[in-house]
Amino acid sequence: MMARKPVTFTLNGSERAAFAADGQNLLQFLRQEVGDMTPKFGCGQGGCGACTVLVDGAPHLSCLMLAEAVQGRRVETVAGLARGATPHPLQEAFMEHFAAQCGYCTPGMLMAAKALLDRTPRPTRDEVIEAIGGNLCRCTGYAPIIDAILAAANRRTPA
Amino acid sequence: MALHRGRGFAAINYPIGMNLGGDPSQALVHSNPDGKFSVALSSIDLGQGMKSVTRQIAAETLGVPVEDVYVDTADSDTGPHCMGSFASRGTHRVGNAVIQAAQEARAVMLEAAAEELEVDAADLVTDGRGNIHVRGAPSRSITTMAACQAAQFRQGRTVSGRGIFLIPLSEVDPDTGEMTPVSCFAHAAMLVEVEVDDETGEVRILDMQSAYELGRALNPGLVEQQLVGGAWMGMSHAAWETTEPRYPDRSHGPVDFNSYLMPGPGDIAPHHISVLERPAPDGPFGGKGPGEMCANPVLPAVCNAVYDAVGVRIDELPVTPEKVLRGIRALGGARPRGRL
Amino acid sequence: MIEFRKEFFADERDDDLATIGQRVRRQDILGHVTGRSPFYDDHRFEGLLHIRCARSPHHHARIRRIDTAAAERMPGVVRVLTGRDVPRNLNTLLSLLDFGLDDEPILAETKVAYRGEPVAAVIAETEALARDAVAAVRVEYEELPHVLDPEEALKPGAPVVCDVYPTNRFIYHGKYDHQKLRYGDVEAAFARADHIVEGRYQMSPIEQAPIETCGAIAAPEVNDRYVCFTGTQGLFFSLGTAAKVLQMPSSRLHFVGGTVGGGFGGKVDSVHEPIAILGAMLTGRPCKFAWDREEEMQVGAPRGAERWYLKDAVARDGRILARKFTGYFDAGAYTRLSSYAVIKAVGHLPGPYTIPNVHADVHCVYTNRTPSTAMRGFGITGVDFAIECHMDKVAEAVGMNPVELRILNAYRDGDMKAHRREAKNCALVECCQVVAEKAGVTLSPEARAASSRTGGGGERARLPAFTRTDQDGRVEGFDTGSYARKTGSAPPPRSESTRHTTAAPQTTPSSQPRPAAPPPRAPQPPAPPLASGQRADAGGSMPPADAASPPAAPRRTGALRFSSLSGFRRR
Amino acid sequence: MSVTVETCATAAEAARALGQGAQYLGGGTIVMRRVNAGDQHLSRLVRSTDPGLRAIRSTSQGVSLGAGVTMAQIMAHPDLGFLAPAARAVGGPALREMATVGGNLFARAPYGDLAVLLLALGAQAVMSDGGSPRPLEELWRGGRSGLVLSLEVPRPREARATGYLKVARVHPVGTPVISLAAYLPREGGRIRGARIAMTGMGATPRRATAAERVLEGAALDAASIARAAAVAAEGLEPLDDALATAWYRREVAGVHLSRLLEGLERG
Repeated sequence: MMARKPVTFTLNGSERAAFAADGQNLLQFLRQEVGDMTPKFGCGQGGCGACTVLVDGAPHLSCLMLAEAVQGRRVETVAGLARGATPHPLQEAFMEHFAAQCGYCTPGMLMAAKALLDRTPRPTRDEVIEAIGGNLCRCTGYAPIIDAILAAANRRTPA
Repeated sequence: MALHRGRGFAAINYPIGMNLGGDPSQALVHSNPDGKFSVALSSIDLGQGMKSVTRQIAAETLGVPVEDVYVDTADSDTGPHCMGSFASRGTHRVGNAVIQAAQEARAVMLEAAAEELEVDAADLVTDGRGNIHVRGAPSRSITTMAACQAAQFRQGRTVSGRGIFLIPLSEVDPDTGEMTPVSCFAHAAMLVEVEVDDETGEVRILDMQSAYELGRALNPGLVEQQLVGGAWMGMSHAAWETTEPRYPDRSHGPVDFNSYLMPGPGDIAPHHISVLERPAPDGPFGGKGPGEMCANPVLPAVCNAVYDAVGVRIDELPVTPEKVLRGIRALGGARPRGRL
Repeated sequence: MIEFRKEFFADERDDDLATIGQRVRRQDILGHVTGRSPFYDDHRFEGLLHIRCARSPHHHARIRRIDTAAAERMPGVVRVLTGRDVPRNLNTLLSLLDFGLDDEPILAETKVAYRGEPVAAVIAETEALARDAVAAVRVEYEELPHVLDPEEALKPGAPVVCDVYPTNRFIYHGKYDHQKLRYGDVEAAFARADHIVEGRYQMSPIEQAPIETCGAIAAPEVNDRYVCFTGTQGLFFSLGTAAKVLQMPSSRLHFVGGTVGGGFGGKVDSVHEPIAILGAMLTGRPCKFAWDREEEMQVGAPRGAERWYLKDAVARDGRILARKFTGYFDAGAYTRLSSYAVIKAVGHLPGPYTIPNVHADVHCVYTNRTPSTAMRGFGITGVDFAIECHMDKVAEAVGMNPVELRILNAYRDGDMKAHRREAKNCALVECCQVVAEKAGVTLSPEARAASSRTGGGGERARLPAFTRTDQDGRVEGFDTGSYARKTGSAPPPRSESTRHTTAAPQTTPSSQPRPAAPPPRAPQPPAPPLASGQRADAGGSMPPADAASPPAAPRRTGALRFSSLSGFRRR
Repeated sequence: MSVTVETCATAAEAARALGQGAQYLGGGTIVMRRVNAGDQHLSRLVRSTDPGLRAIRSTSQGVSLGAGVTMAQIMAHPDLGFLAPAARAVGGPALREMATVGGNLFARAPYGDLAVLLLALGAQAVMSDGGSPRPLEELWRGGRSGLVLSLEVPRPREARATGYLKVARVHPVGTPVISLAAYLPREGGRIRGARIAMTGMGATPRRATAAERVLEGAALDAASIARAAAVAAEGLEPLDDALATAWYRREVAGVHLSRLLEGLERG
């Protein structure tokens, strides 16, 4: 069998350690070894964004990232988006604006949107479009997602 | 270079559900002791909102708040048979099965309430807020919770119901094609405005004006999801998508989303939707099912708009810049029609 | 940007319901935005094994030999499945509805009919190891001539794509090699028309492209049952297919699904469930079988390409007097659901218009490409594209506003439709009027005054005085009715003869010892209908066919009838 | 294939470790996709945590970009405005956090949205095997030895001299049908040292030498732009792929080149 390497990192604020198989990507690592099932597999090619997570605050495609490369780094997934039972303003806006249908692209879409709002609290519509440009949705036609992200930005109390 | 604008129109209808071999779906409804209801289905929610629309249908039929109903799908050990989620059949077929099951459960709930209130069940109505009372006498009432508790703990009744809806098999005459294909039809009309670059053949979809008739809109939010997303898919089919760019040749088939093209968030056009609601006589509360038909008018409307803009007929999908450019070359230049 | 035009048909609705009509949030939305909605692959299993398939690199080839020895020896490889491991290695989806002949192997044994067809399934400890082992599966092929264009496939001498249908056409009702629609007399109308408008339209093959690819996880459950978590669009469709293919009572199968990452028609084919369960049966461990994105796009069944020829007879004033269709559904190598799409399309013709003479010949054609299947708008999207592009040409031919033309010809309540049922609950006129109003398209007073609820019926409700029929495409000897009854009975116990009986349509019985090379098979003209009938019978309860002499079967008669629900009554 | 991954502290060690049959793993956007697909040609992956590979240094004539510098780094850097349009053209925000300068050089055509601008600017690759920096075309001609450590990118004499245009079917993130970059420094109103590059017109980014010749010494005006556009595809081998046929790329290369140049002319 392949060599397995210990990886220590922060997942949604808490220290985690697990073994990664050689060549295992971050998506497989999070889902199979760590047990965070919220990032989704859509293509394994970097083409759909369903696996988007934040690494040190920046969006990354976990299917194209070597698991061991997050050693000592800060990883965020949608599992850590809500504050306890209180949904993140993005989650609230997605629910209100019917911005999800099958819900499979939603975790990646939300993390791409969070990356945007963390850096640009009041984005323009074009900035939102740019921010989710790498995230495919086959159901919604994008309009409700864009509207939800803009609504979340306007609702969000300045951090 | 020149950009040419054109408008194209299309109108369609859409048959709801399938008929081959008969088209059945079943539902089971039962209440907890406290009057909260579960709906068991083996139907599939693949984003269209099956769980949500059947939940509303059950709540409306039972006469309880929608929060008091939860739809569980799909487990073959607990959910009764359903053909599946395709052919725009879900809302219509499963919805009708849920109504039948919920009616049976409601009847038991009202009998239980009648026994508690010592009145005739036929005189009882629900207020949709969790109460059952005598028609015209709101003071003589009992909560659905109390009624269901009484049914289970004092009266020994199961507040439950079974439902099935079947569109029977349609025979097809081999010689004439005579058949009963479906039970009802949804309708749509669409006008698309495009802009065509006569030097590159690139087509931009600028605006969509549509009218969709889909029976009663059981949940306007779910309807909007289907129509907005479906029209996007129609755009996509019209001018982007193909698994075989050289059909019937099999070369250059896309193997990823970089080469399988779909319009991105930067390509979408404003879509102005009007919804018409002509209830289907046999639909759940008149509902039909907008899930599939929403994409269909966009394909021809885009092709007709391209013709209107530059005079090029694209009769082979998708409408690629190359096909448009070749067409313009063949005409010796763009020939705007301006017919709409 | 959505408005609800409640003023239309208000008298047919009571708008005072409590929950119906309310913009209630989705029941599943919290799960979606928290990433907790349980898609099939979100269920974790200890010791999960991964299945990947070795696939044909050829469009069409005879399989001489499948050598899995090297793959089986590789580290982490638990088992390699071939067609011989599949209890009933021949199926067609709609056999659950007694519609059509079993034509598609789960894992190809004697020949492959499209590039990407699976010939072996590797079960390994990890996905990576499964991929490595797949690369080590050695298959000897003898390439055969292939055909990719549906009209080419119908020409004499075209390669036979699927031995079960030797003329490369699905057989309808045991009587014709296409589905007919005959209503009135189009030829007479063409003779007296002011305008004839003709067109050819080609719909492209399209991938459903759900962001969640197709897949299933199966595991041994207590009490000798198997649980299968799946992304199927039809839970009992997949359960029924697995029960048939695995020759297993449905009571031993527990299917869980219902939360699916998009389907659009691409998750009906039940390709993954039987193999995942078979893997769990033969290894005793949980097995996952899923497509990667490349497989989803090129091996997964797309919306099939359709080609339509339309010819209209049009009067000077824009009334369409006759419409003639010739349609070709490119089914790819096997039937899947294409046979039904043709029926659905024919029931839809001539579109939402009242046309007194309609004629259609629609063919379900086999070619050496990935089998096609359902997709959103199945059977309708392609022909609507053709019809509505054609309407635009008709409008131009008669110099009419395209919206007006639709309203003029629109079907109305009470009109007789070409499939001989009365139209009701129509609303095409109103949709056209609303769009015209919104888009500033000027309509004539007549068009503005038109209504779906008036002007229909009467003359328009009458069936044609005369309908021209014909026997073109007549086939003899098919009796899929008997086939239906047979699959309707409890599946026979697994035995060589059973297995080969179901495989009998193949000209090379797999009873021949491997790696014996089958007799070479040059491209042959389509077998005469009688032969095809015999094959259909052989696909029934005949003893194994002998390679040398085709089975001499008693001729059966009687048209195929869609027998309702036989697959379900027994439950 | 099931792979082993070796992590080296320095680029030099990584270069040594590469040896025979190993593949360097940079940002992962190219190689990890191959790993995920079970590419049987991959067995050993070598990566490096050398901070030098992520370094951006301004030099007298231009800038030095470590091969591991990401598109996001370029976009965020105050001195790299002249590269930002091309960096932004690569994938979406998440991909740009991972995709590196070195990787973009070897992205399969028609990719190479940044590489095409680097080619137009005359950037040179500094290799691990020492020796003088190599022109990109030489790198692509093969004979590639060792690891690309960094790129030396000349800073355009005048910002107005560089132009960039990406043509894609999907927006905002799409694979290029063609991407074009032009560097047209002018002396006394005359173009001196014209460099024009395109992706989608060959197996690697290619220079449109015919168009360059037309423009050399000319003033950038409607006439010279038309002449350049007319020969835009001359000597190039347009790709034939799922996005477009070779015919289409050849037909529109000139159209897009003239649009790019008209933009430059307007300034």
